[in-house]
Amino acid sequence: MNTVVTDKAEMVASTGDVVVRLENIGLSHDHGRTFILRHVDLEIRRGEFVAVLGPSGVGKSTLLRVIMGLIRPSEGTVSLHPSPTAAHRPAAMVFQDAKLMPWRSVRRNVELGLEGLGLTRLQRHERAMAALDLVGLADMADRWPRQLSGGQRQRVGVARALTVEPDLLLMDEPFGALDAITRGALQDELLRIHARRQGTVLFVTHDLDEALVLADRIIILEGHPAGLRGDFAVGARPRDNTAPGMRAMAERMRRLIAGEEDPGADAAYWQASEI
Amino acid sequence: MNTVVTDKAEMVASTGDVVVRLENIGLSHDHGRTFILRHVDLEIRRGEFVAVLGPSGVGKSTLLRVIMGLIRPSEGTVSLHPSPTAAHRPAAMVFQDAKLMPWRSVRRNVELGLEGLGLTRLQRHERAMAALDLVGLADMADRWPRQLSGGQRQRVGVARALTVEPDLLLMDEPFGALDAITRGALQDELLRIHARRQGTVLFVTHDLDEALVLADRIIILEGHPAGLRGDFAVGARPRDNTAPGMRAMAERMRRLIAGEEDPGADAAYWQASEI
Amino acid sequence: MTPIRSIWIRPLLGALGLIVLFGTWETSIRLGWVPSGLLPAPSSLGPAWLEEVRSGAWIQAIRDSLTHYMMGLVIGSVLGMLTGLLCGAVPLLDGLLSGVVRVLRPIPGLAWVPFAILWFGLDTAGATFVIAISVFWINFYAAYGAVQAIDPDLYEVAASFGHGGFRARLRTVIIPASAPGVLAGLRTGLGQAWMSVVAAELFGVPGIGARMMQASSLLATDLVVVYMLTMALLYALTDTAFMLVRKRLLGWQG
Amino acid sequence: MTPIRSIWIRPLLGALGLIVLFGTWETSIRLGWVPSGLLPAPSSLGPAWLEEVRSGAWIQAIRDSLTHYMMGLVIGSVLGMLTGLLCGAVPLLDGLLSGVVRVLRPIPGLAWVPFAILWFGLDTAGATFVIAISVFWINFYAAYGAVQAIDPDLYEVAASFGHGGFRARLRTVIIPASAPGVLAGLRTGLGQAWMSVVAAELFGVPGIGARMMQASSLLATDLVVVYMLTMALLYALTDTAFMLVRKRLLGWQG
Amino acid sequence: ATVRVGYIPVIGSAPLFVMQGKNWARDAGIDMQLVRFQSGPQAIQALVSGKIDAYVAGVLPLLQARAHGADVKVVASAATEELEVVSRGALAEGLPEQPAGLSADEVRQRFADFTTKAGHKPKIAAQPLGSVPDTLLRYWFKVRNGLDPAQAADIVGIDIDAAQQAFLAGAVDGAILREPALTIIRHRMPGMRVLASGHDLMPGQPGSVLAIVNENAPDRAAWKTAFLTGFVKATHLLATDPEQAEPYVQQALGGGMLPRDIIIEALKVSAHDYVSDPASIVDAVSRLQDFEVQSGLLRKAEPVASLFDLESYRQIAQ
Ligand SMILES: Nc1ncnc2c1ncn2[C@@H]1O[C@H](COP(=O)(O)OP(=O)(O)OP(=O)(O)O)[C@@H](O)[C@H]1O
Ligand SMILES: Nc1ncnc2c1ncn2[C@@H]1O[C@H](COP(=O)(O)OP(=O)(O)OP(=O)(O)O)[C@@H](O)[C@H]1O
Ligand SMILES: O=C([O-])O
Ligand SMILES: [Mg+2]
Ligand SMILES: [Mg+2]
Repeated sequence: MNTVVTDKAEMVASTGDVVVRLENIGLSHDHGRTFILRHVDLEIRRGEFVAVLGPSGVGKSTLLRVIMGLIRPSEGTVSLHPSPTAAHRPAAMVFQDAKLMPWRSVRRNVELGLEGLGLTRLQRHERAMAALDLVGLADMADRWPRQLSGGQRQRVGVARALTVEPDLLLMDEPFGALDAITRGALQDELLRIHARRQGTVLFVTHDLDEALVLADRIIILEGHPAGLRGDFAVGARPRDNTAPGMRAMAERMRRLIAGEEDPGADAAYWQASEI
Repeated sequence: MNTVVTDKAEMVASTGDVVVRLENIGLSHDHGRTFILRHVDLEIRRGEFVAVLGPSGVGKSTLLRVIMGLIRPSEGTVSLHPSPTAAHRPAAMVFQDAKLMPWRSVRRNVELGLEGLGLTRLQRHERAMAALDLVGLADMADRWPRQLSGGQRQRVGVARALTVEPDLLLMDEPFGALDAITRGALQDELLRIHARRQGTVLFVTHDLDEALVLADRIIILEGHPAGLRGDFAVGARPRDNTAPGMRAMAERMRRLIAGEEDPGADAAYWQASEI
Repeated sequence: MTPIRSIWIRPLLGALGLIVLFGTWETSIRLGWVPSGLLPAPSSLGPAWLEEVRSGAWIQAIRDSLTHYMMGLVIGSVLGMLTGLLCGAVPLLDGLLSGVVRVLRPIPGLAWVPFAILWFGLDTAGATFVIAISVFWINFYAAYGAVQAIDPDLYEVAASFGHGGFRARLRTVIIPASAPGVLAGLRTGLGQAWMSVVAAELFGVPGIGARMMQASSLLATDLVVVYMLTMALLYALTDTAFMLVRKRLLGWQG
Repeated sequence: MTPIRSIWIRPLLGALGLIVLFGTWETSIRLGWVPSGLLPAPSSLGPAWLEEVRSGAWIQAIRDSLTHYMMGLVIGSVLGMLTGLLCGAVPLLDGLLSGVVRVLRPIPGLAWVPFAILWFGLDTAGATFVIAISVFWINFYAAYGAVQAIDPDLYEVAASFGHGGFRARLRTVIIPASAPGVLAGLRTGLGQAWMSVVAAELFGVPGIGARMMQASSLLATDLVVVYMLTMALLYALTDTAFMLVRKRLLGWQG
Repeated sequence: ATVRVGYIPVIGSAPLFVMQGKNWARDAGIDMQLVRFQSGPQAIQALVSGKIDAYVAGVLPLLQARAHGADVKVVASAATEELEVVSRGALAEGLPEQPAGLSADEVRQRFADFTTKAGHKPKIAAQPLGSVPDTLLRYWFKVRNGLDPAQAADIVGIDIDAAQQAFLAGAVDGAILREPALTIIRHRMPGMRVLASGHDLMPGQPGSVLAIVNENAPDRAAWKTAFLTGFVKATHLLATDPEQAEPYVQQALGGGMLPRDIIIEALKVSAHDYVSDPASIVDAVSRLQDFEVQSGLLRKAEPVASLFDLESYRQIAQ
């Protein structure tokens, strides 16, 4: 059953160290009667920008929470090897519904991850404000979370994760509630930061185009219980999402997400293999 | 200052009765010191499918809540004239973050709007299940909201609104957390229902493409305080979003949302006027 | 917040804690660390209890106390809950009663004892009155607070689906959303009412409190403790029964 | 839930409610609907109060009661809050104490009076003990419940940002998230402590309760009511002071 | 020396107030701290745990304290024949205004009639079990009138203040009370009638006493004699010159709520009851101890003499 459609023809960052390794992960909420995730094996290497795609309710958020260590898998092992550096967190997460602490102002929400890093109050303040500036909310720093719009809350969640400069950044539909322009600007920022810091990003999205713009590698979750159904390397930048190769790959992904049979790859571009 | 870029060249449903009329609406959270919305005038006619676009935090959700009568505007008047029919609600709303009642099962959340319509328990049950089926969640009818994924909760919110068959349907980024396929299916359903019932829909989205697929008319909110900056009629179906006319219109909208000057319309397709 | 998974560990730990408590207590009396007049040894409680049961006094005291308890509890809880819900939900009523509540609420149930004696006499009615009063305010505030704390978004949802009127809002939002708070108040009242039972019975109404006072005036500390534990037991029974009901009502909290 | 906007309407309504209450009360006594022995007329309260103030007894009673009140309150609240937070946050401790709590919690503060007399004598220490015990449990349960009710998602957020350890979780999640509940408990305790003050003082420890009992032994109902209202006043003062502090701490709730 | 004295709010404790008011205690180098209890039995709870050094209240609770191993000795009597049984309403019906000693038959008849008419037993307020009022009331029923106390009446053991309130408020049909409650009631309730005077209850009825805890402990020597001397002197003043004592008694008992003439009247009524010599009550205490043993309140009768220190009084009386 563990057919994973893979395409490693143009695998980009596969030479780095392994940052995340999942082995035979299974997750159940009811003591093993039904499983959300099952038999998930995954290796992510330093510097990779991986997008996670899959239908609604398949288990994408669950997968991220397992990697972050927030829920213990019912089966299998998770190993994380982020590189330690001063004044940053090894890993950080952007939650699907922001999850701000209602008793902290916007700025102090962003400062959350900076506390305990040995920074002075002023340094924390400056880094938080810089991150808020990045997401366009510097002038809302003193508001309470309840005074923000949905998209604004989501951006605060992004700023909170970016400001700790994590080696491993997990993002759960971080731009889902943003208009195209704000989203485009944040996508650009994210790519810029990733290029500069060479960190590792795992990015859940429901938007195939977004995945194709951002990611070096796209993995697809599908099924009940969900497993890895596809693992694609996306070509080097600059990319043309309208190029026929890209469109064909996108079409294959769409079908995998929909739970249809893989149509097979145009041999010139990729190969599907069983693992 | 109230420059609204309008294009009524191909206005479709402008002959119907007025269902929503906003006159000079202003809204402030701090007793008039700053305004979120100001000088908003808007008329929506029966049968129109209107999309609302605008940058994050501009006031789209606020506008919907004003129309639904959930917050009283600080200035101006709102008048609603939905047509009354038996066993349905005149108006219903899909909230940006679902807002399910945590103490009701998924099915009973959907039944919320059906209560008080004089239906039997069985009828309510059947209509709720039909709506859940529509959004692909029939098998989750007995779960509690906390047991759903983000996208599943959002779909329950959609089912809850659809099942009351409102004359005026207000939707606040209803498909924001859904993958392309689920979203596509729901968009098709929505259009089918709209075509059949000829109700009125006001649909907030941050996705220009989605607006172009669904709406007959697109309005754009922008600025601080936000006002109506654009009001476009979209061509009749079938549409080709890649046609140069459509692309040009989309580009004008994008610029309006970004707060840039309107580049002016290609005279063959539209005209901009001051009102 | 890893909950202790096994359903066995918690009861075992609880028993261990109790054993430590009673063990230290017994030891410190046996070794004379605590003068025996100040505290009865746990081992003396059993015989004292048996004798009390044999004489019939134990059962009689329980029966008497339960009567006041139940009556005071029901009257106070129902009235308190209703008033609290209404004040929470109807700003006009809330405004009108705000002054009266401010004046009456802080007067502790016990302070009503002189009037309880005056108005109802030294019997069940007087005890019921004192108990009902203190239970009333607990339920009033729990219900009031729960209604005030309801997420305003829920009213928006209800209004959007045709439940904007007062009664509809009551049914679809106020009652279910305030249920956890209201039930927490009820539960507090279950405990508080025992306090008032003792208070009311100190003034001669027969029951556990009166019996306890009798024992203490004869320096029978073992009997005092027997009745303290009797109250703990009765409370545990009512509380357990209550929690079963609560679990059914609030299953959605998971 | 339209709040009454004008900042004037509510106080006015409140005053109106009070006027109606006192008016009906005075009228029913004047017209003889209520036998005057059962209830003093509101108009007789002023003179009774003045006389009591002149004799110095009023101030003295307040001073005595406030001493017990403050000491019992502080000791009981601090201990209760800490124990509650710790039990809520540390499953092992929770398990160990669960049995002990089940046994001790239901024993009402008043039932400890015999031991309070035995262990501390009928003076400030005994009164403080009785007050502290009942305040303890209120704060314990409020803190415990507040910690248990914390949205587990918040622990996930904290853990994701490097605050997974116990102390970090305490600082970034447990304390701020439980603050509303803990403060609600403190506030309940503020009221409950007055109840216990009366209880302790009914046994003769000097203070408002003792004075009230003296008055009631002479059927001086006007003085009894004066002291009831005195308690209401003192409570209102402490409560208002508390709410000011609370508002600063919980500004984010808006 | 600091002396903590437990007392109950009745006229029998008045010597303490005089000692304090006249500064006799202070002048003798005694820092006297008065602790008020609402009945004798409450005071012995503090007594057994050493929270008080001296005790002025009914003598009988000391039997309980002694049975629980407390070392306590009665050094002086304060008042005798202080308790009376009073009635109101139906229970008082037809009685003359002036107390006329009722025969045992009359008492039995009265209680039986009440129960038949009202459908329940009369309710009589006393203090808790083991107190002087409770024991004397039962003694009166049983020994004087041949009635089973539990059958004849519903006896409620409550605080002194509460008993007075309950009687005034009509929450009970009768009560066994001491001064100043009796005078207060006489003034406020013309309908109240005496069922049994102090003498009727038991001639030479023992009441409040002064007792010292751990009398022979070394630190007691510093104040015992001086204290006793002051106490006896105060008792004498109360018996001979009530007017002079009134302000101190008013301060302590009335809390300023009682008119001066009520206090003076109460003191005058009690004047002949003030008897200091502890020897005068030994026999009566012995009889009541036997009664308590019979009723099951005490496990066994111990020699009463060992509860008394008659010598100290004898020395200062000389
Ligand atoms: N209670 C409040 N007090 C002050 N400002 C508020 C409050 N609620 C919302 N706002 C502000 O009102 C503005 C409009 O909010 P609204 O939720 O309508 O935005 P939106 O257009 O729906 O945004 P999004 O696309 O991000 O959902 C935002 O800038 C927000 O910060
Ligand atoms: N507490 C729970 N008990 C039972 N099932 C749960 C629970 N929480 C989540 N689930 C189920 O687990 C599955 C995966 O949920 P998850 O949130 O990971 O989905 P997702 O892929 O992130 O979906 P979405 O795109 O809608 O956010 C869903 O079907 C959901 O219903
Ligand atoms: O004086 C007594 O109350 O015994
Ligand atoms: Mg998700
Ligand atoms: Mg919005």
